[in-house]
Amino acid sequence: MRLRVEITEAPLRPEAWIEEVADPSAGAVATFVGVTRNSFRGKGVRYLEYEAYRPMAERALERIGMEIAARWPPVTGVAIAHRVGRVEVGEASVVVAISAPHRAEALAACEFGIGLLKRELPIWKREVLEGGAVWRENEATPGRGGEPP
Amino acid sequence: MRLRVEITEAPLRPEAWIEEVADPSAGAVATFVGVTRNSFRGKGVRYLEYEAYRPMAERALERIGMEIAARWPPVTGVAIAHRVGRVEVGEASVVVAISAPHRAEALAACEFGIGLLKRELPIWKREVLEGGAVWRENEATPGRGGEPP
Amino acid sequence: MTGGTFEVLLFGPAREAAGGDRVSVEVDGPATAGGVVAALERAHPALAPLLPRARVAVNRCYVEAGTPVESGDEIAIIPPVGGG
Amino acid sequence: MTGGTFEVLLFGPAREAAGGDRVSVEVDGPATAGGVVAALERAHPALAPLLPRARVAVNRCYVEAGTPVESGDEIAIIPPVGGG
Repeated sequence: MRLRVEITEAPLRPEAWIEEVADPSAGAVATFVGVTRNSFRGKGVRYLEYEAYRPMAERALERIGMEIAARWPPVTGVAIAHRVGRVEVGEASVVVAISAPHRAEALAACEFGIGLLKRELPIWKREVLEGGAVWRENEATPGRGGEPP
Repeated sequence: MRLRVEITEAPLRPEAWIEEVADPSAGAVATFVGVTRNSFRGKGVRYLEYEAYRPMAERALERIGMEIAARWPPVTGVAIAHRVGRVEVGEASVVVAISAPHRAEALAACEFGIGLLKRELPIWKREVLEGGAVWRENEATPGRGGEPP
Repeated sequence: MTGGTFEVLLFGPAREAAGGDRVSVEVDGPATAGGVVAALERAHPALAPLLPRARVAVNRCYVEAGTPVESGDEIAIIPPVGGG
Repeated sequence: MTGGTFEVLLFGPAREAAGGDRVSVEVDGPATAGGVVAALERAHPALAPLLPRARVAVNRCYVEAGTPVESGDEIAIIPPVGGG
């Protein structure tokens, strides 16, 4: 299985990550792209600032890839990239691309991957609003303190 | 909701369809890309030839978009493209891109869309193998003769 | 609503079996989608093996066997599809 | 395995609350991840409100409170994350 992960300041190009998982035996590529929205619960968002614990985040992305490989052995490729620094409205903050022979495992692995990433990846999001800024955390993790499942 | 569909002879660029569903209130874009594999049950595949009942296929894609809008009202964009004619190994035959405020509805709508497309879209696939060619049909539809659900 | 000559569009394996992308068929009984299929089966034996698993579209929508057809309708035989 | 001085990495809201990306802390009791958190709570009151909901990573892996820590380990406080 191909596995490539990256934490980067550069804008994310989804097509680069789709190409990354290409494989002659893969009939399906499922991709999730997270994009900065212009509002959060009615408040205008100007931009986001992501901060990472970078070496741990890179390792966490690799573990997500290995966990996907263990759960869906047919998967042929996993590519995950997360941006750090300032991300404007409409820009991608995360791309998860999965290739597999058939669509069911590609789609399921993609959904699993983004869910695990949101719980485990040591990255923090500062939402800069029209009047102030807040640390915006992901929805509560079901209490697990340990390793990624 | 943005809706764009296309049946085309031209190579599909997934990024063009991801851009098509961009929306300032969309935080998630889920994409499925179907790609020509190099083998089917152990037999080498040289290339595929897709044939469409084109006006009906365009209408069917629009209906899939409308069905998605009805089931997931938050969805902000649906773009579906299917290629016809000769498609080489590694090239995309279909792209389904869905944008929505949150990931759950984008991923669910994408999975639903590609499933409905495989059952309903009047397109036929000729698989050109190392020694011959066959019409390859999708897995059996649970017996429904009528309209898309 | 009874009888008449209908043109039927053929695609994929049906087009190949018939050796052409459309056929004409004379319907004697009730002019319904099912009546067209029954007439095709008699008049074009090459198509017969495909018809039990095919759907019928009238004016670009899938229809049930009982749906009436009229002169001028766009009728098509839809063998099991393979898109995606 | 008991006591010692540990450096702890801080990120996001913890970094902001402490006014810096690392702090030193003296651990008197058992040298575990939980012992480090308890010592931080006493020595850096600005961090106290964040600690109950934070996880601890040792050498870039999440650990439980009972996990031993040693001099030279890379210890980090991981407030609730916001990636994606």
